[in-house]
Amino acid sequence: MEILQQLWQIICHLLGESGFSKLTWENYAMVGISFVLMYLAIKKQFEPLLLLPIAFGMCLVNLFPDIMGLPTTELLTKAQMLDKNLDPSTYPTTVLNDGVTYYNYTQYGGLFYYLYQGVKLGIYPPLIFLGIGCMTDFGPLIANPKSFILGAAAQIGIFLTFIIATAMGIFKPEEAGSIAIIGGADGPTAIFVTTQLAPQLLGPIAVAAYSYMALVPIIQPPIMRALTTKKERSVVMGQLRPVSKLERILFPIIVVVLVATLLPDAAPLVGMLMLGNLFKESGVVDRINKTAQNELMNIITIFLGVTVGATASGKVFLTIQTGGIILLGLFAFCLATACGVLFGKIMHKATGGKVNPLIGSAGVSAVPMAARISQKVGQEENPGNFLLMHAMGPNVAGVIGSAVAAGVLLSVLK
Amino acid sequence: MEILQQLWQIICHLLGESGFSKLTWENYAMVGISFVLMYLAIKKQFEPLLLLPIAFGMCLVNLFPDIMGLPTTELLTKAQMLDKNLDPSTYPTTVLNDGVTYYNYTQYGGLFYYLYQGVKLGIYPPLIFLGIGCMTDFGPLIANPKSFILGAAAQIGIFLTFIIATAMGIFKPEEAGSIAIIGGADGPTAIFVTTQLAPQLLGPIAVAAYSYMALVPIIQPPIMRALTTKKERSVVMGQLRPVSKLERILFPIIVVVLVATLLPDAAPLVGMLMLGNLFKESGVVDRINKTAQNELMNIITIFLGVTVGATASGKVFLTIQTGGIILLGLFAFCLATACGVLFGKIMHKATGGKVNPLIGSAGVSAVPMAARISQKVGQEENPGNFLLMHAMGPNVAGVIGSAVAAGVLLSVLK
Amino acid sequence: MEILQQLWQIICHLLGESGFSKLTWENYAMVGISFVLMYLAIKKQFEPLLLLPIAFGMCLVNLFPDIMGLPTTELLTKAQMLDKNLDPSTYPTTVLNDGVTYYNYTQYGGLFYYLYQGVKLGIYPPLIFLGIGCMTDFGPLIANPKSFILGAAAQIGIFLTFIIATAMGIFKPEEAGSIAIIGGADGPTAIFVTTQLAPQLLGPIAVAAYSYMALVPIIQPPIMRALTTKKERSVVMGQLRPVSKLERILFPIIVVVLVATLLPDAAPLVGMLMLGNLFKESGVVDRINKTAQNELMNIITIFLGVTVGATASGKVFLTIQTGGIILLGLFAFCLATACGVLFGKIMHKATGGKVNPLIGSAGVSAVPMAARISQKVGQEENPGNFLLMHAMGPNVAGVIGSAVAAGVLLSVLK
Amino acid sequence: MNNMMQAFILLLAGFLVVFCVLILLIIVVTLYSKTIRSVQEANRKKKEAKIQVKAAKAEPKTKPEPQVETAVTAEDDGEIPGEIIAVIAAAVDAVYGDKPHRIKAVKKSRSSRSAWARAGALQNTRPF
Amino acid sequence: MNNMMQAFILLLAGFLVVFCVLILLIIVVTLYSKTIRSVQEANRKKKEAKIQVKAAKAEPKTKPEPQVETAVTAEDDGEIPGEIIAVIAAAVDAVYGDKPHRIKAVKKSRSSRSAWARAGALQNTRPF
Amino acid sequence: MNNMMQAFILLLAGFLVVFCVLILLIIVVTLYSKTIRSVQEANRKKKEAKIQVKAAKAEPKTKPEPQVETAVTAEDDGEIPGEIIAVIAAAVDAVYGDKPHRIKAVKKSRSSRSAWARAGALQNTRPF
Ligand code: NA
Ligand code: NA
Ligand code: NA
Repeated sequence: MEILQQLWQIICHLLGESGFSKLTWENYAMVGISFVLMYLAIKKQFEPLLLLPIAFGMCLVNLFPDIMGLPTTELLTKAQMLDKNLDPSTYPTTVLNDGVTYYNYTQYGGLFYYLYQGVKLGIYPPLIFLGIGCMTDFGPLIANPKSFILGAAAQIGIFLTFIIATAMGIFKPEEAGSIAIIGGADGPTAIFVTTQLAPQLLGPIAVAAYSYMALVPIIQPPIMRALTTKKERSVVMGQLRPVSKLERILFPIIVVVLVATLLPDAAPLVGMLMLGNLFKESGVVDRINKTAQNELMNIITIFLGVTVGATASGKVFLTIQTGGIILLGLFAFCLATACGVLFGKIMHKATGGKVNPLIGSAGVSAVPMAARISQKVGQEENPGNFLLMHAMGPNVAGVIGSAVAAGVLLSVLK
Repeated sequence: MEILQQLWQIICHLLGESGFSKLTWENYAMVGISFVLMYLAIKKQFEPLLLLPIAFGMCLVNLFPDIMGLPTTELLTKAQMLDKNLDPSTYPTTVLNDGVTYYNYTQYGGLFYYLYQGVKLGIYPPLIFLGIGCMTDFGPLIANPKSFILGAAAQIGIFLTFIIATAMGIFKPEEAGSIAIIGGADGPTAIFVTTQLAPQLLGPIAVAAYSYMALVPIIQPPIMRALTTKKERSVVMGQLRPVSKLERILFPIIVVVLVATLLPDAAPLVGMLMLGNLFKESGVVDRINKTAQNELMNIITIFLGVTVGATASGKVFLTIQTGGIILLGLFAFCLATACGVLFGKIMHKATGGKVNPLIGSAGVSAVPMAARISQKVGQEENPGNFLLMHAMGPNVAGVIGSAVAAGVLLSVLK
Repeated sequence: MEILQQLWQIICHLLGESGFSKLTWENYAMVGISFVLMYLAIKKQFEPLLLLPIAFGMCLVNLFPDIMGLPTTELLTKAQMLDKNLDPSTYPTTVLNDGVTYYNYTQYGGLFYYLYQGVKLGIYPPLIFLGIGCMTDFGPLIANPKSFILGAAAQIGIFLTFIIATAMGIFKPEEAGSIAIIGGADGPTAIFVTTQLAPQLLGPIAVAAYSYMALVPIIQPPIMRALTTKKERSVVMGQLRPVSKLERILFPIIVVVLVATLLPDAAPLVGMLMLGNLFKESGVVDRINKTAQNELMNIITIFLGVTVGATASGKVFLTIQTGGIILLGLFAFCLATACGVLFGKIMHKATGGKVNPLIGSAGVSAVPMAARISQKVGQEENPGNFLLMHAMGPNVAGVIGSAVAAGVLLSVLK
Repeated sequence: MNNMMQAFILLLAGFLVVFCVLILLIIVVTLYSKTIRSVQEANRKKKEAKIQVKAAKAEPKTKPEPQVETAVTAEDDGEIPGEIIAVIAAAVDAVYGDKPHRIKAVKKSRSSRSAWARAGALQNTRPF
Repeated sequence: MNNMMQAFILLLAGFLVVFCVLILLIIVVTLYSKTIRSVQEANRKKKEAKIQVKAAKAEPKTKPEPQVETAVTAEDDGEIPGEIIAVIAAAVDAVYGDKPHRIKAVKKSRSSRSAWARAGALQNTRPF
Repeated sequence: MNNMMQAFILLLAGFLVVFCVLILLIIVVTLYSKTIRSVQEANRKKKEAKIQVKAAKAEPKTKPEPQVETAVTAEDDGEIPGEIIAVIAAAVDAVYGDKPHRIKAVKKSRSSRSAWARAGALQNTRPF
């Protein structure tokens, strides 16, 4: 009989430890949200490389919150140690002012706690930028440096959103800055800024950033059509000049010198982006160029994705703030697109009609999707119009622009 | 003359620092054992991917124990510092109650100490499970979910071994649990459990686990033949139904939700296994799927192998306990095989002879070797009998089963 | 008006934070030096795999020194917290003897600070040796073990340089040892020794080591020609015997046992080198062999390169010491070549003219460039003379020899 | 003795829990698997019915032309991109020179390997 | 209100700084790009001039033989190593058997992919 | 001066130790290398002797049939799996169409590269 009683106790202990007795409704709701994100990632192929790990991390942390658990050291008395079936003689001790000897009972952190350190300490985003740099062709930007203007214009969305987020009154300035950066349409930049300004909002901001980046083909075209005339959209742009190897090699070096000097806070991001690009353009370090853009980037992507997702535990995510972030993020994104197109119109005027304003929307980053949208909308008017290469200029300029804007926000708000 | 004297002193210092003056007979014996393991790994190809790094780690740590050395901070007096030829002004100081100023002389840990943190903190085994998940096909299990029973049956060996290890009186409950998990025939699970319950036994347990996994083709067939009749072994099983992509995608999600909720302690292992499988089955994240199962897994395998081997220093390994572990591990393994086959017989009866009991032995895990053994023993009776796919069901169920059993042991014993 | 004033303040703040107000002339000079190194790496292809990351790290750290910034914890009073716009309630507190409550304001370190830990703790160099071991063919050395003598001879340069560096009076013994190891012509060994003996000199020593390794084709031939007669250079050496697989497998095991026992301080380097070689020669662990010599090594190379470069900040690099290091490094390198050739001449005499003394210069390491130089200089005299395989023996022996010499220096000086 | 008792209880508990969890998994997997299959079956039937209806409607109006064997056609509902087919065609062209030839079909090799091949692959990749 | 004011100022400052930095980049990129191109152009002209001078000098002395079409020639100033050409030749030989044939030229496929191909590659590799 | 003295002693000690260790390695490598070779040589001889004895015994009994040239044969004691050969055969078949042909042998290319090739590979991969 006693056996059955003890058996029952163990079963009860297991049930007591199980999720059913610990999880709250928020956790279950978040698991549901993670399912929606998984559906979008797998079925709709919305940026699956990041949204799938993020969704899985979100799911796992809400089923088993301890996977993000911090390492802890409890001070236990001898009685408490024996209660826990632990041998006190094998533990270090601390004597406090009360004269009692306490045993230091250390427990390691959860798996994701350790993997998350790379996010928290700002290591992963620059390393992803390293890989992106290895894959980015700045040729169209070098051939037409005026594209930088469009890459800058799209960042106005960031600062306008910052004002509006502040005006809402529910966000501190640091939080408003982190939300505004969603308008940069650049995942690693958003994560890099948020971990430094408002780490508590990392989950919703990352989810919003990657979701809107995936939604570029739906969000951008209506805005682009609304702000341009048929004639403007039909402008055919001449072919870009070829760019010599020397120009390509000097570009990353010059950009890093200027940006890192002017805006030190943008240096880790821009520095790694340009290091990767130098690997690519120099042509002499093929081995590390390949690894940086493939295996290293993939490993970091897995770790970044699951642990960023794991910051979205129920209590944090399901607040009114998250709703605000989702809305403001969309707003920032639309505004960035609009500013890009409007500046495209200005350039259209200034150049006497040589520039098609549609390439302005590519300034939001979201490489290369935004550039393809410029191409697509342009081709709707004139099937023989190829804007893609012209849009790649503002597109990669947008990456640099977002990093510069991030540098400004970090410098002022941190 | 003085020169020769000082030269002699330096040579003596070097000899005094050398292994010859520091190593004990246990160290030399362990180096010998590591040679045997290297022979088995290279010549006999016993799980060489892990046994070769383990053996090398074992060899190196016994020749140069400091390679696992902890980082240390000594408090030295000024006199002691000068004795060591150190410049006191460049070191931080601590003033103790005795009023004396001590210099903090910090020395870094050994190479393997740092690499070992991934084992100690429970990071490597889940990451290896991530890679395994990317390579595992749960199709046969989805097509025939009853295989789960056989995957569960093989875990009885774990719990029976736990009783017997406790009865021997030389093991504490935590240690008995770590030893019992060898019966799970799953290396990362054994390491994950042991680092949490009885880290001091990690060396012998890991060696035993991987050795017995390599010995599956020798250990299992006699047990399988002894427990089944010729007629049972001849049963031909019908072809498995095809499994749709949607079923495959939902499987990892459902398993992770159920297991992580019911047994949180199994969540890191099962979660990563299922994340890997979701990478594979979703088909939308090919990049990270490939890296997770290749480069990431290989890097972790090297670090895990050499550092687990390096926990087997002579003093720890050459005890009576290790003998017990080796024996109990074998016992657990045989028992798991037997339980699998016996439940196979029960299913044979219950289904009116449709199930071949030989597929039960595959429930021990040891993917895919155990399933091939089922195939091989079956074919001995009936050359036209193809049990492989049917045995893959219990085989992958055994991986989940071991992780669940590990969750139970961790929850009760930790 | 007030707005403009505040706007002006923010701009001033940004300019005050920018590099223009913080960087010194040394920083700009270092950026210039980094450009020279980039030019050499890209245009002249001087060891670009390491020199390009080193140069970029050097450039970045001098534009943005905080990228190597240590993590800090400041103790701030409440007033100071509010000044910085921080919410005191979210920070841990410390009460000092003065009875005041201080808030612990923690700031994370720079990106390179974290990546640099792998250099500082001695993790990266052995891992690079692991990859080198996977790529090294010790066959020529096994076929002709006498090559070890030449590998040893080239290390005399290390010890002679040590004397001269000490005699100069501006270097402490630890620093002299680190400089001398440049003569080993082995990058990871030089970095491994320097981080333990004189971490403050890591930048110049690493740059010097890799530069001279790249300059092997320019530095060695004149020395080789000056020290040998036409007749000696014309000696044709017989073909090497084939080496069986068993001999190849036993070689790394035997070397690690002997070296790790005799010189424990060389164990991490030699151990990992031989583990890699065992991976290669065993032929049973192809998966991890490939990853160790490709992706793992490439990742480590990137991290090692940029962070070693980042130790060369202006203040540290632009001292008279650096000039001494550059000169002494060149001296060590020439001396090592000369000693190798001279011992080659001795072997030439001792074997009655069978050995071509030109293979002695390959003993400096710098695999495989130094061996190719022996081949090239030999062919100048006799176009039908193929010394390459004979020079590979001393060449790989030089790697082991440098590690042994490093063990001696570490054991005596640390 | 107390230890043994506890161990025995743990045996029972572990046994129970492992079986309960895995039986729960059997139930859940069986259920969702059945649901999916019946839904997919229903969808398939609905589609077929629609196609038949359409076909019935279409028949009197248009008479489908006999499909001419095109130079390069992709089976597998277009999953092989045209670019690749072009490359293959070019390669074949290079080989056959100007002899008359025609690519009849480009088939994807079946990605689902046989059981043995799969086990063989696992054997090389999964001894962890 | 104070917050809003600060935010507005930040808006202006951010706007200003981002534009200033990127306009600075425009200027610098345009400048260095022009410099490089004019230098390269000058170099090219100098070279051409030299060649012409040389050619003028050489003409009367040697009469270049008509270049015979060799069995295997590499265009692209020898960037395809002979080894590779040999392999290709062997492959062609294996295919055409003993029929008379000749490899007229082995051209490198242009490494710079078309805009769409490049965007397609990015699409698969860069959604970060 | 004291420093110099110490440095000089270190020079001697380092010199001595490096040479001793490497000479020890020479001795050990020479010894184990000789042992292995003599053992392997002995084994080889023993085997040959056995084979000769067997051959002598077998000769009068069986006359080996002349080996017919099979359509697809693998040299190298079967190290090339049949699957691969089938693929190659299919490829050749695709090329030669229905002309009579026969794959006489599929040889593995020698994996041990020449010294120069190996050095070339190292050159590209080992400048660390
Ligand atoms: Na952007
Ligand atoms: Na198992
Ligand atoms: Na050397």
